[in-house]
Amino acid sequence: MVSEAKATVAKSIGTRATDGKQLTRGAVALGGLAAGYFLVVGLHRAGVLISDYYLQILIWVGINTIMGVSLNLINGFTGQFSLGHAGFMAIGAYVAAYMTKILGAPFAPALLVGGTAAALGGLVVGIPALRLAGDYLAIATLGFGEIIRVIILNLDVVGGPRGLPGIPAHTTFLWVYAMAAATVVIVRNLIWSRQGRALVAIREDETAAETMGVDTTRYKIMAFVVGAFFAGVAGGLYAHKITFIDPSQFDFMKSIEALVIIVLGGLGSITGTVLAAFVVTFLPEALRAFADYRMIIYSLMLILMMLYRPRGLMGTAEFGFRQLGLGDARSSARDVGGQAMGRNDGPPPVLETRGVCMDFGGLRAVSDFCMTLRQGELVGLIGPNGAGKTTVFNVLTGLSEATCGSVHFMGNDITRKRPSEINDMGIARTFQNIRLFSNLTVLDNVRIAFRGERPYSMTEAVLRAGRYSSQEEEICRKSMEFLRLFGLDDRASEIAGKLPYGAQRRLEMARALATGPKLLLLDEPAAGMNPQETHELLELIRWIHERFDLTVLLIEHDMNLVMKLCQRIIVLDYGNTIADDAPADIVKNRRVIDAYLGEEAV
Amino acid sequence: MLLEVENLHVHYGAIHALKGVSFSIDFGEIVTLIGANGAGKSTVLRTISGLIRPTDGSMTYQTALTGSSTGTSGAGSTGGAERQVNLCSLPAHRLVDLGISQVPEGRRIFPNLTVMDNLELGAYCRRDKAEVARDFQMVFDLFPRLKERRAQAAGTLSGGEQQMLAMGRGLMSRPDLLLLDEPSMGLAPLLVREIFEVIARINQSGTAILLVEQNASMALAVASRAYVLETGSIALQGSAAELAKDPRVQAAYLGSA
Amino acid sequence: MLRKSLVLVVLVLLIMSAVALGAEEIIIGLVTPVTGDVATFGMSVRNAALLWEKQVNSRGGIQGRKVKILVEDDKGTPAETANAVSKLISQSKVLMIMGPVTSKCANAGAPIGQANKVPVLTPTATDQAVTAIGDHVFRACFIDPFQGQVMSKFALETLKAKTAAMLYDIGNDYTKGLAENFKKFFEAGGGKVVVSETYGAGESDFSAQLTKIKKANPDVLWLPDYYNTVGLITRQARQLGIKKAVFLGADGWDSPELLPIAGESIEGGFFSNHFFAGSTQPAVVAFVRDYEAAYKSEPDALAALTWDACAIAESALNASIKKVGKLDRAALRDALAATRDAQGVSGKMAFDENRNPIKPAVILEVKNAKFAYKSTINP
Amino acid sequence: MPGGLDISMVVQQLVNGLALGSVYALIALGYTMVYGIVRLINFAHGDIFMLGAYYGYFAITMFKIPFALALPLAMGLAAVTGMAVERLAYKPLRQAPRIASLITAIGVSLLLQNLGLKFFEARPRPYPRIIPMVVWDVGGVVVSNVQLIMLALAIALMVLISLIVYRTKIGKAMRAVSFDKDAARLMGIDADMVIGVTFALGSALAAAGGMLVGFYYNRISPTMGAMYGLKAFVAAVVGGIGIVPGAMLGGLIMGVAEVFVIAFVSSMLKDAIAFAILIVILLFKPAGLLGRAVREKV
Repeated sequence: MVSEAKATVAKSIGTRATDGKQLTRGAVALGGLAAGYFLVVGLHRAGVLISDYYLQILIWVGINTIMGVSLNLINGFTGQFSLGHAGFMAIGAYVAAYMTKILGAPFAPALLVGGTAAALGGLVVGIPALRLAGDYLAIATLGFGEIIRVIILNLDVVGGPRGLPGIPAHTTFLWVYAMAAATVVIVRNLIWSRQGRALVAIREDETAAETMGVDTTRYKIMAFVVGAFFAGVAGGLYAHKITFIDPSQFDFMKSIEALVIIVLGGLGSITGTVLAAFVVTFLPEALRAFADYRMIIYSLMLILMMLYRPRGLMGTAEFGFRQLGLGDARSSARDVGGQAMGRNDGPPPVLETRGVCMDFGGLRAVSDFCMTLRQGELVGLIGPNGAGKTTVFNVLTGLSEATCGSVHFMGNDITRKRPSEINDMGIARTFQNIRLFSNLTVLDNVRIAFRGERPYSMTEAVLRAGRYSSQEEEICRKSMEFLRLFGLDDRASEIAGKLPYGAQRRLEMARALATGPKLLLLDEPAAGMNPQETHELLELIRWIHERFDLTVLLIEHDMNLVMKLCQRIIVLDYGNTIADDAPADIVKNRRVIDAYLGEEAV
Repeated sequence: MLLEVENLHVHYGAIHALKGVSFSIDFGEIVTLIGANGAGKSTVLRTISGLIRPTDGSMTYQTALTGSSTGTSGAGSTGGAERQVNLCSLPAHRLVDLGISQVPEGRRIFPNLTVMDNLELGAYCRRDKAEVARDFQMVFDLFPRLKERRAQAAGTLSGGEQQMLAMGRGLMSRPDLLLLDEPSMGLAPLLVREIFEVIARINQSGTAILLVEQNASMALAVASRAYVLETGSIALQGSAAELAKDPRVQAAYLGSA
Repeated sequence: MLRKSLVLVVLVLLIMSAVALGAEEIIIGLVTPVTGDVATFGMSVRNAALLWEKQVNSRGGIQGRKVKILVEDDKGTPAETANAVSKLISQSKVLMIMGPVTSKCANAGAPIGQANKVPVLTPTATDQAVTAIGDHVFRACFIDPFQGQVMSKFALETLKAKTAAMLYDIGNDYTKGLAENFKKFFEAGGGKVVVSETYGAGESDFSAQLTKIKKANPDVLWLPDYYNTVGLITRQARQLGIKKAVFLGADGWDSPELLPIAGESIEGGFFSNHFFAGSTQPAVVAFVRDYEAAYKSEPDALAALTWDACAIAESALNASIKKVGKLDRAALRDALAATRDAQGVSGKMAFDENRNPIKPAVILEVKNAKFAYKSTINP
Repeated sequence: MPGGLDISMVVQQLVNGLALGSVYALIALGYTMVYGIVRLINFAHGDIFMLGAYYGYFAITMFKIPFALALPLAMGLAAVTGMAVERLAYKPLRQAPRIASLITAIGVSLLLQNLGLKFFEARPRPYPRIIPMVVWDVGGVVVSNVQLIMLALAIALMVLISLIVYRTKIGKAMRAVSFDKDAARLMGIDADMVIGVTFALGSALAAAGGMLVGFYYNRISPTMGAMYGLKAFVAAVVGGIGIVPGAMLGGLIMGVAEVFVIAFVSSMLKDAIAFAILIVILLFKPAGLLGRAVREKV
């Protein structure tokens, strides 16, 4: 334990040190980039090693890098399985080529407009992503890619199936190199920001992300739009290199090629993507000597690479999400409380449900549920398995929409609101079967939930400018304070999924509190805990209830805990409220004994 | 001994999950394994049933040569018609034939299949149709509620009913040794008692049970012997009654400190 | 021991340099798909080109110089074509490029040749845009309008057709170009295209389109695709009861595989082609005989066009080496442009000012499960 | 030329669509079975379909085996191929992220296609005539015996597969493995064996489809699998992937929709409209027509 803590401190110091040297680091990176460029161009000019042929391959590598990195943003980081990336590339290629060839526009604006047009396509394609997931989304995006291709096939202004020849050859190595570098930097900056954490949260657990206040709709569309933009730019570069485009160049296999690049590189690894772009582009060329057998060998090597490196060449190696400083150890926890504290001037009822019912395919899970929670109350919700307790939580947090009735929170009707909006208004929850972002660090789990006032914008994130640094530091510091309150600060850089069970439960509560709620819903927090842990939990809940001035609603089977903790207990059975009373009266209630407690418990 | 586990080591990648665990179960016994979350209880069960490969150690299992269908009647008999099997080298699906059945943590029923289908899958390895029909009756006697819901998709059952189904399914292979992983997890107090009553009844018919349980007080009440697992090794062992009185156990697992 | 091997090495080096000094090899890059969807076409092109290489070298080469053909695969995709062409030019330093095979690939590959001032001679890319790329790009085949014109004229004048239907691959530049040009000339000549239907690459069910065509009951059905698809269409057309329409097609039909795939459904169809394999002209007889001997199958249109391209290249190489006495890309380009009567299987060929060949077309008929000569149309 | 819709044309197009759809359905069945059990989009399935067609071709032309024997032989060989592919390329990745096996599936697809191009030759081959084609003209609607055979065979195989999946012990094991591999193992089910059997069944169906396509259209080529594979895959998703009758329904819908778009809208927009239908169906029924959206338990 002690050594772990030391290691974390060491890491935090290390990262802080690099943080301080950010400027120098940026300069070194820039210098490296420039050196790489001059090396390649110098060798090419001198005719050593790099002939026109190899320079051309390097250009394809650069274009494929842009394709891969931009798809990785959608697929690897946001977890949205897209098979339509070639469609975006096609839009960018055609729009840019049309501008330069037919309208005579200069290259730079043409690329920009091409990228923007593709981004618009991303907006359209992003919409099904709001309803579909996994393989079904993959098919829908595949369909969009094909539709785009068929539309171009029928557009005679750009040559239809015959294609568009004679596009000016504007694309140089410098253009591709610069755009690829820009893509990598922008996507990297985006990923390591507030917005990037939201994207990764969606990948890890969409439902949990939504209840932590991440507007999943907005962020998914953002991922598609940004990803599509860069694919469009790649398309523009491609068109002005090959000088002839036709719809068949942007078919399904092109999307597959981009997918192969990111999987081979490692989903969620930018450096891996760059490496894989190089391998995938260069390999078929290197195999030219085998003539007819070339593609046979290529496909065999692809299979073997996946068999031996199923997580890709790099895995998710470059990412730890722990590049930022860990905050000041001495700052008082009181600030956090103050920040998260709700205003105390509202009228006593915090939450009110009126006649809520919920049907699942003819089965009434909850019926006529009426409940009023007053400011500062600590209420238990108990009942047999299948009584509808979790369903009530889902309705309150917007994950399920009530079949009838309404829910009011702080005087506002929240019945039809989205989970992220409800969270924004001040309701946070935990889950029965812990739903952490289990592949991310403990610190990141809390950071995702954190939202300051006037958060920095995406532009600021990408440019690392404006409020970015100060806010990131702030988020980090406050997150660490939260972790400290829950005794997790010395595990901040561990992967959440590897924490012991009790610590995961605590982390989930820390994460919920980090969103700054006024009402906290806890779903079986003591499940799977032994008596000692349960006892500690009891103290913890009491403490945060006091500390953050919260109203708490709690589902729990451990009667010991419920009786000691709650001021009032509501009992559900088969969707009906059968009792709502003080603990002492509940245990004497006949209906509760018959349905839930059993004789001996009394 | 029905099952003798010696010096079991399990690694998950770099994590050393079990560090030389040894314990045994005799015919017809209920043995319970208690311990904190993450101590490795489920890992022990999953290793016995073959879902995880141990990196070291041995697991010796005594089986009646006549096959598992006579398992229950063979309980306690240590006649010559037995052989020893080392479980370490067997894949998971071969264990059912040997008379070992596991009811996994979190129930793991097949949600889209009906209750009947789930139970039939429990008897997947058996060919004695008449006996299987008798065992359906036995399961329905133990859990009358399953009979009412036999044609329903298992996923629509409540948590308690799903636990019953998982146990019923585990019994359908007529095991000599039943491995129960956290059967009371997430259940209402009324149901927890019901489940433990059933565990006792199953044992009365001769089936040996290895019970991994969070609810230590209930587990110690029903078991004859117990082991306490702490961070991958056995910390304490003894008869259940003794351990229930042990101050260390009381402090850490019974909440009566 | 050591000395012996040293002597050997020196000897080998001497011989090699002697050969190299004696006469620089003529290195020609051949860009053709030998993998991928259209490998079947690429194989024919490669076969014919390598046959020519062997024959020309056994004749003692061109002006005493051996010909060496370096084959690079383009997989039928433009990006791979660009790589193949670029590699041949900057790595292998070829004198000229033969290929690419499809118009798409030619459109992507030829600009690189043009930019590096390397002559590019495509045997088979019919899209008009290809030779418009620049003065270093030549072709050995007809352009789309020519065959469309030839066959529409044949339909109007010989068959006295009034109405026509067409069915073509929307994703393929070759078939689309032919379809558009047929329509243009057929309607200019007073006919009417009553139905125009399309399909996609790789498809094999055309019943929906043919049902519509059957309803329109045209005099002729224009099927400007390759044999492997045309055979399926004619078969399904007859099955669906399209009886009246005469099937018309272009050089894509020319393959020994057409008849087994189409069966008797194609009987009575006509198509334009570069040559007639049953012709008694010595050039044709020799080509067909040698090709069959080498590859155990009859040459198709792609092989024939490649043979024509090789003949053009040979005559231009001869002329340019004679003129400047060395291998020179600029001289070769000029000689190509000045080609007058190169003798290929399609007869004597010359280039017009757009570097497209001027050569006659033959019209063949499918008769008694064989191709039969119908007529020759001069440009 | 009579204007507007006429009934015989609509009926004729329906017949055309059903014939095409039954080919999609046969391939989609295999897709759906494999997906159902290992949640893998088996991109190589279309290429197994191609191999099946060639197995049948060589059996009939080179070894002079009669069709009635060649069909089961090709199906058997394809089954072995499918199992081998599973064992070598997918099984080692069972614990790896799902997308890794997706990439190997793409790799296997490329491999089989390129092997085909090399060793079966790139040229398309005419398929041997097995049964004489008989064409009936029923009131202006043309139906051939081969169309009827295709539809009948597709339905028969679907019924057979349904019986296997829903009525037999191995079928129950398949469903158990598809829900929860570890739990199935605890029931004594050899999950690897069951997965192998599923691949074998799916591949055998694809081979039957391949031979029928060769027989009906009289042409096979090494690249024929790509287009059919993609369409059949879409069909399986439309019907609800993992559901046996869904594959049949999806296949027929795809076939009929394609034909009707050609007949009454535009053949140019055929694929665009087919995919648009797909997207619309998915937006309203996110798990396909017969699929039940699984509510995530929170």
